[in-house]
Amino acid sequence: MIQHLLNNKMNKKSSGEMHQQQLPLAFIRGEAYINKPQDLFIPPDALEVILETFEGPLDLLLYLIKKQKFDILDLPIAPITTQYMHYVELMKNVKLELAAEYLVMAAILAEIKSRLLLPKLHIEDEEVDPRAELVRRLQEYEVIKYAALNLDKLPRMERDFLCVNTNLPENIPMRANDSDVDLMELVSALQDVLKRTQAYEHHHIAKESLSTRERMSKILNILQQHTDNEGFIAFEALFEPKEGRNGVVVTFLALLELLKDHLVECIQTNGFGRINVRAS
Amino acid sequence: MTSLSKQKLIKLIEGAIFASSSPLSLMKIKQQLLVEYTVSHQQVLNAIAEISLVYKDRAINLVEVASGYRFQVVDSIASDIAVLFQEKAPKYSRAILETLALIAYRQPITRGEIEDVRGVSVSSHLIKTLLERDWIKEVGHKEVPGRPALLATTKEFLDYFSLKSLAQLPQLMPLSESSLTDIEMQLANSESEESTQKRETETK
Amino acid sequence: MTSLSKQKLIKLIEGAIFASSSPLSLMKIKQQLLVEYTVSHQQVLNAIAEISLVYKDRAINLVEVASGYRFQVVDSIASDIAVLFQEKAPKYSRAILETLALIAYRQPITRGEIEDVRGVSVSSHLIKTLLERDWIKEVGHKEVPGRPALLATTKEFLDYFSLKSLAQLPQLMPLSESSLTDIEMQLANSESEESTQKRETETK
Repeated sequence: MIQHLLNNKMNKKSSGEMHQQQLPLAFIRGEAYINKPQDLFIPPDALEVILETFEGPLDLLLYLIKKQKFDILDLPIAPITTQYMHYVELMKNVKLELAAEYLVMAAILAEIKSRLLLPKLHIEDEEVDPRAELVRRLQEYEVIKYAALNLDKLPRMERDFLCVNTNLPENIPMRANDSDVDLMELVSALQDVLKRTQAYEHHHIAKESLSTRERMSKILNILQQHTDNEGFIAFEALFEPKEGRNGVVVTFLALLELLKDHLVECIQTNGFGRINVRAS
Repeated sequence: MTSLSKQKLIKLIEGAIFASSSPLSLMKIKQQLLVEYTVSHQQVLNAIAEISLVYKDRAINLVEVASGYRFQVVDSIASDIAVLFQEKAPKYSRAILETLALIAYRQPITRGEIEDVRGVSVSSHLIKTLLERDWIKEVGHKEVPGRPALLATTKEFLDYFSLKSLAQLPQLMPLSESSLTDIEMQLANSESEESTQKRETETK
Repeated sequence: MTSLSKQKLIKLIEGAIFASSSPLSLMKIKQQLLVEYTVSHQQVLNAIAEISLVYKDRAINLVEVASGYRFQVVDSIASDIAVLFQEKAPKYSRAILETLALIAYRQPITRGEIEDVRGVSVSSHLIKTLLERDWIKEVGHKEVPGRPALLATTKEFLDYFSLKSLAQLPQLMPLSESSLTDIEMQLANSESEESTQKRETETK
């Protein structure tokens, strides 16, 4: 009964042929390789070509419907299945992943066919015609397929238009944009180091005065910049009376530390004479 | 804040668009280039319009794309000039174009949804290529099992195709032009006939 | 071989110089761009001269450099435009921060000493980054084999962190047996009599 109805539809469908002829088919690059596939039959030696030419089972099915008037409303199920199984065997050696996708399509087609062959009474109310779902998918794919072709036709940088490339003069220094550092990042960085190292180092770490260390740098800096008099500078000149007692002590401690590390040398040519300091 | 002569304003904007390797946005012009000057939005637009006019008949044109303004060699001589550059523009496969089209027209979309429409799997390599070209980006995750990434196109994609917005993408093919319309109609007809039949059977 | 109107010739050469990412040589103009046209050497030179004239007072000028012709943003606005191309620098690595922190809190210090504390080697590149940033400087050499440079922080370092002196560096959270203690306490301790004792402890 269904078969009968469908056959009628098929006859009516021939009126749509004119429309189909007008469809653009330029996308089929591998057409020469596919000699009149009346159904889903693909010559085995053309298999690889087809895998490259079609973007998948939907693309292949679209092609067959348009070009060969392959009728999904009346699927020749047995030969399709046989052929598909044959391809899948062949594809295993080429691209297993793709083979699986084509196999899924074959399964869908087979399912559609089998459902159509079932007596009508077994079709439940809410059940959609399986062919409708396939047609919906094919249409959705078709839309995207042409959208992709149109996208390819859009003017495109490099291929269709060139962008202008102008340099700044070479002597213009690019202002280097330096990374930002937060002071607390510095603190946490040091704490990390200390945490890492305290396990084996805490016995050796003596209490150090930060101000002494700073003063050591400052003294070295003064001595470095002082190039007169063979680099010697008067001992007294290193002290800043206005810093008060604490400042003097810190400077003195710093000098002692520097002497210990042989970073500076002190020279006193005669007893109670002038003490000169220079970087060693 | 200092004011700026019209001439100097035009010079600054023109020079900045020339020197910029990617399209220069209005925001960048106002907030970075002209940050130290008192210039109104309208003054900037007027200056751009005037620059555009100056280059109207020259070898290059000022064009506006998604992320801003840039100069382009005019189409009429582009192919003559292309001979100077040995490198051929890359050709993109249908797989890439179809995937890109799906992302462009159906964004945000997951890889799985792309695969559903195309009927084939989409390789990670392909997605990576599009990500590396800066044509697509992940804009979030779909709240379904596996939380797949949602993909969308970028401004760079629009720039590359000289588009100002997604609305300028070519229209999708109307369904009426689909080669499957006949089949769909037949199906619809057969369904209605079937359902009539069915009702008849039921009433029996 | 076809002839070329003066207008078209100018357009082609102008467009080609614009599109080229490197300076365009006369030879390339004649032997590649214009290979299909009958154009004399003088005509090409005239065209270039005319292009040069057109851009004389614009934001960009045509300049001839060793390898050919190119457009260049004019000097007078170049520094204004350069502000657009500051790249956002990446955040400093942990290694840089730890090194900087050690130099700040333990100065003067040698690279070897920093390596000892951090337990990993400190690259020259890292030290160079800090030197170039003007945050650290060499203040001398330690009299040990190899005379390694002693590193200390600079005034610029203090300025950047809005500190008047290193004494304003934040105190570290008390770590057991930490080497760094309260500066105030240190200063208090360094009263005359105690200082001798303290030095003894320190040098032990």
